Amino acid sequence: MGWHVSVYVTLKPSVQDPQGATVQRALNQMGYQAVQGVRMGKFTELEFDGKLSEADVKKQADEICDKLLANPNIESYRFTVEKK
Amino acid sequence: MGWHVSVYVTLKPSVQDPQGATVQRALNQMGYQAVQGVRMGKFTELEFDGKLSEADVKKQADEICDKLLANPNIESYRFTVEKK
Amino acid sequence: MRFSVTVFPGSNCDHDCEYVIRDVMGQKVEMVWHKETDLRNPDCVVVPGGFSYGDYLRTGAIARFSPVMKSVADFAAKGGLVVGICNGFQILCEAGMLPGVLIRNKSLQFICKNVYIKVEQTDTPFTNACKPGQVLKIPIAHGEGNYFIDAEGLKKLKDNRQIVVRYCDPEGQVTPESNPNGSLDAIAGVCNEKRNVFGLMPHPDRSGEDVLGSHDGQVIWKSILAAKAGVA
Amino acid sequence: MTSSIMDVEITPQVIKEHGLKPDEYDRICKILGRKPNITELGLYSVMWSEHCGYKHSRALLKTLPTKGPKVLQGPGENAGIMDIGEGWAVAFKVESHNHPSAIEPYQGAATGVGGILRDIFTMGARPVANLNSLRFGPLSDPKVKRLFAGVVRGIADYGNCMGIPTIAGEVVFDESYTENCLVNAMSVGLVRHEHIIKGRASGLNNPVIYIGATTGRDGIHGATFASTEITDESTEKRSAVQVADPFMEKLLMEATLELIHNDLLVGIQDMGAAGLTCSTCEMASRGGAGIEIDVAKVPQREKGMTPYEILLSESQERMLLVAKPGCEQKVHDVLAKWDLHAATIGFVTDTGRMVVKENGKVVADVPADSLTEAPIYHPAKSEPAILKKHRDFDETSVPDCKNPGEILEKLLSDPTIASKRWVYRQYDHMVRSNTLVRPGSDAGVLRVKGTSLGLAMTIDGLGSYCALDPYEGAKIVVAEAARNIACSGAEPIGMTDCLNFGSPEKPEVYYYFDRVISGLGDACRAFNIPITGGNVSLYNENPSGAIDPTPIVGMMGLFSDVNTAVTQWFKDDGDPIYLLGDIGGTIGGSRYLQVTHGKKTGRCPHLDLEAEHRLHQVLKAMADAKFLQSAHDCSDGGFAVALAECCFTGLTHEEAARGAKVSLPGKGRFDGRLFGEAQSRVVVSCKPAMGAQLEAMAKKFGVPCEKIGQVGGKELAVGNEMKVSIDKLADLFFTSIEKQMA
Ligand SMILES: Nc1ncnc2c1ncn2[C@@H]1O[C@H](COP(=O)(O)OP(=O)(O)O)[C@@H](O)[C@H]1O
Ligand SMILES: [Mg+2]
Repeated sequence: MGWHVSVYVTLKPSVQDPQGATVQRALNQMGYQAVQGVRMGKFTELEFDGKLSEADVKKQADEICDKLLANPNIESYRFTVEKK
Repeated sequence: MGWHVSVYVTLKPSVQDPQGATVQRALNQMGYQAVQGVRMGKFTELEFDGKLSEADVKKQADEICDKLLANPNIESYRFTVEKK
Repeated sequence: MRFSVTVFPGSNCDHDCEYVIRDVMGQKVEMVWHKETDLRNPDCVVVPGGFSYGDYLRTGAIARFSPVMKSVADFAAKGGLVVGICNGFQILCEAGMLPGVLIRNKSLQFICKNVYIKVEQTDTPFTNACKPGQVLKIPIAHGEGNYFIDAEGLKKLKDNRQIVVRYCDPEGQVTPESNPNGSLDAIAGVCNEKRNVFGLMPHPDRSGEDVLGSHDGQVIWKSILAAKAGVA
Repeated sequence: MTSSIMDVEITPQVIKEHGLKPDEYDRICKILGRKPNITELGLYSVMWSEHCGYKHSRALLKTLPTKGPKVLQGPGENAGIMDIGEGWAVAFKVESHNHPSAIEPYQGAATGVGGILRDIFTMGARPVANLNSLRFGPLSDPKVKRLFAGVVRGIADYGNCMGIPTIAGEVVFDESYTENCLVNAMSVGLVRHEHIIKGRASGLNNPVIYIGATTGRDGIHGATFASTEITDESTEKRSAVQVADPFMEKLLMEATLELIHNDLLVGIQDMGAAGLTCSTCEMASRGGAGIEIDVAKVPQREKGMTPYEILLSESQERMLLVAKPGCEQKVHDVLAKWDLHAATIGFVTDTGRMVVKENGKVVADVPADSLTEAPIYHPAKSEPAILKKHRDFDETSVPDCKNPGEILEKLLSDPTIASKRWVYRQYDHMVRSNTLVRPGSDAGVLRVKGTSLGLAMTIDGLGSYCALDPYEGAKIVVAEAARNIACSGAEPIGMTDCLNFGSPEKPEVYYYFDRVISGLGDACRAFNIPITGGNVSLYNENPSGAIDPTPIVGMMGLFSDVNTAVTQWFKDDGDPIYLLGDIGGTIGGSRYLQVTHGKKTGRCPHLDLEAEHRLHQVLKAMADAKFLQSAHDCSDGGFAVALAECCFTGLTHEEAARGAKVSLPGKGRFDGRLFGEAQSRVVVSCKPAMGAQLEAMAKKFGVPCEKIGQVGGKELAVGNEMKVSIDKLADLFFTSIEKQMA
């Protein structure tokens, strides 16, 4: 038994996203005209030791996101915690 | 009004994830010993024209994932669709 | 003058920095492994280019937690000179020692070629030997050198004259074509407010000799030497 | 779990699925004196595959010249090594990753670079340069574009992350490769003589240590896979794509070099094709020793792996080493510094056997050298009828050209001839600050810091010539590579080759293979260039046929004084231009015939080995005497394309484009003289004052030399026949691929 944390990191709206823009262009060229915007982000899955309490997992996950997984200058993050 | 599609692309479980392994080592060294696994994936947000039906959005999103956003040799994907 | 070059797992321009400082500029240089905390009493710390931690996750994101970075930050806080080149620049931004962030090149491709940069500020320890507006031919080699900062940050950079070098054409004109990676305002390098920490994407470590295609990078090293002489 | 796989019955079907023929199975039974178990069958299956065992090629490879005064290590180790003086040596080798790249271009190409780099640093050499040779179908095909983009990005990301400059390469687009792309990667390393180390195990009870990435189920049967044709079923087998980890490899490289330089090792070998199996039996067999390992001690990424899977896994970025007695702790200390996994998984024995245990229980026990000595076959061969048709092609049926300017524009825009800037800009070609000649000239040039020495290197292949005449074509490949080295001012000293062919079990394919090896051997003997190693990639075919026979040659050149290096572009207005060699006049086999007339046929150009050798020598002498401002050989697209390239290729190096005004030497068809591909021709320029000496030197060496014009102006003017704007030509040349890839 352990904790499964899913982290979603997305670029802040004000930040340009060259990759997303390129993907959108490619999709439009491929005939997907209905795609009007693409933003690329990161999805990270963390497995925590089941011995930790939910509160501890949340606290550590938040620190990890803040320090490492997201760059607060340009990115925002959110995460969910599940017992697995 | 439009459709907001969130796509999650993850490496298939049998495929090695050098990025995830490196992040995990870093977290352990930073003192987060309770982190026992890290897998890195992609999180992509697509905005579709609201004129499309939900069924069409689903169909197009599935094609887009299969053709462009995920590499079927090593990755799997899933997505959710919301009206926004 | 004494330089210390930090070495992270995945650094790969550490040798180039060592070579240009020691063999071309004739100065003392120490290589400091990232697990060490003793910088060995340098006058200037160089954070070199490469792919620290494979550039996995985000460029520079993991390296900034290496033990040596705390010492580098302390050294800078006391006014020591720190220069970050390419991945070193990315690390200094991630560590918050320099403002802004470097994202994927607009073309999404890695780019290796000589570019031209214009020296916008000469009152820094890293550019004092340059003439105002001097154009340097100097190579870039990066996939994520697209400088970004929010509007407020950009204003601050301008107000404090922290934009030290910008991409330009051979005549010194800043044009869209001469901006290789989509950097905001064609920014190629910035310094901190105290002007003792400098980061840039182009490589003065690879442009110290004519046989390599340009010796223009020397002027950056010469500036650092002059700054030290000025202090002494 | 383990017992269930151990109990698998060895039926004819199981044997067949392992790619083994019935008589090969009988041979295994004879070697063992009993039936193999499934794990043992797996060992023979991978080691006796074409990829590892060279079953169909070994007999012919033995005919190649491999010896020479500078050769310190010939074929048989991970890479060849040659002495370059001042206590330095150069290690180099080329290897294919065609099949994995066809399935998964990015990871396939990246892991190809990773594999060849390990071959270099396991010899104790620090990799200093990468090269690559690529073949795809026509670039107009969107599938090809994706493949091309993925392969280039894979090569770029791996080499860039490792901090090793990619300084030369080549790319050809041709229909024959549409279904079977070729990705050949070459790597070059520098080593002090005293640090050269080999892949051998010796010293009873010395520890056998596993380092690097953990073992997963990836690439199981990769080696057997590389030895069969690509069919729809094989696209299914792909489940186990290997993901490249260049960061891990960088750590491995630094740690390995530190271990070797601290003299802690007896031997070391990377785990490439056939993984742990190959490294274990090769080290034991080369050292004349035995090895016993316990697979339970192997660091594993997945749960419940069987010995069979652990032994056959092709997980990347792993090495096996044998430590010196008493050094085990020091080895672990170095590895800890680099945060690397290390596990002692066994020890050296004196039994000559490879013994594999799982938690103490024997799961395989076979003579080590029986694995490394696969059966040798001498397949049937027969000359394909098409070769005679090519020879009999009547050139006079093609009208001479009337619009040479337009043809030149077309040729310069042809993706095979056009600048590969789109490719090499993605490669860091400057890191380590040794690159004196960056991509874009005939050969890449590196200095050796702390000495006056330098290395020139190039990689070349001419499948289309070999398809017309495999013997002559193979000679020309060697000649062209050596000529590229000579044009840069260096002496060609050694060669590595990768032989890419279809199925050797088809007599026509084997005919090509046999003739190509004769051609390579004869050319190398004529030029005194030993072959120090290489690689064979067979079964490059699909239901619609085989690729053009494509030998790829990597050539190493040496400068005693690297300051004599020459580049291909014109330097100053007013410099006289000379043509060394005879202009010729045939169009057979030329890119011109293919691009403008859609004909891939004709008589392949003839190569006079002695004339070619004299040309290499005179170029070196002229460079040494500092007579040359520029030198560039005529190859794809002939004289006109070579001249045009002399005019504008300096632009990549921020040098000005320059025009030229020349007369067209010779008599006969214009198109033959302008665009034909006669061999042994080089366009050189010199300072005006050096002209007389240059002519005298050419005469002394017996090389034809004719002054044809001079540098200057904004146009390329050839006699009264052709006059074109340099800016326009340069634009077509540099942006043709970029535009197609945008
Ligand atoms: N085309 C060739 N020409 C000369 N030597 C070759 C050729 N192909 C393979 N060899 C030699 O055969 C040996 C085995 O090659 P290979 O299996 O590719 O090595 P590795 O074990 O490093 O993959 C090597 O020493 C190689 O140099
Ligand atoms: Mg090998």
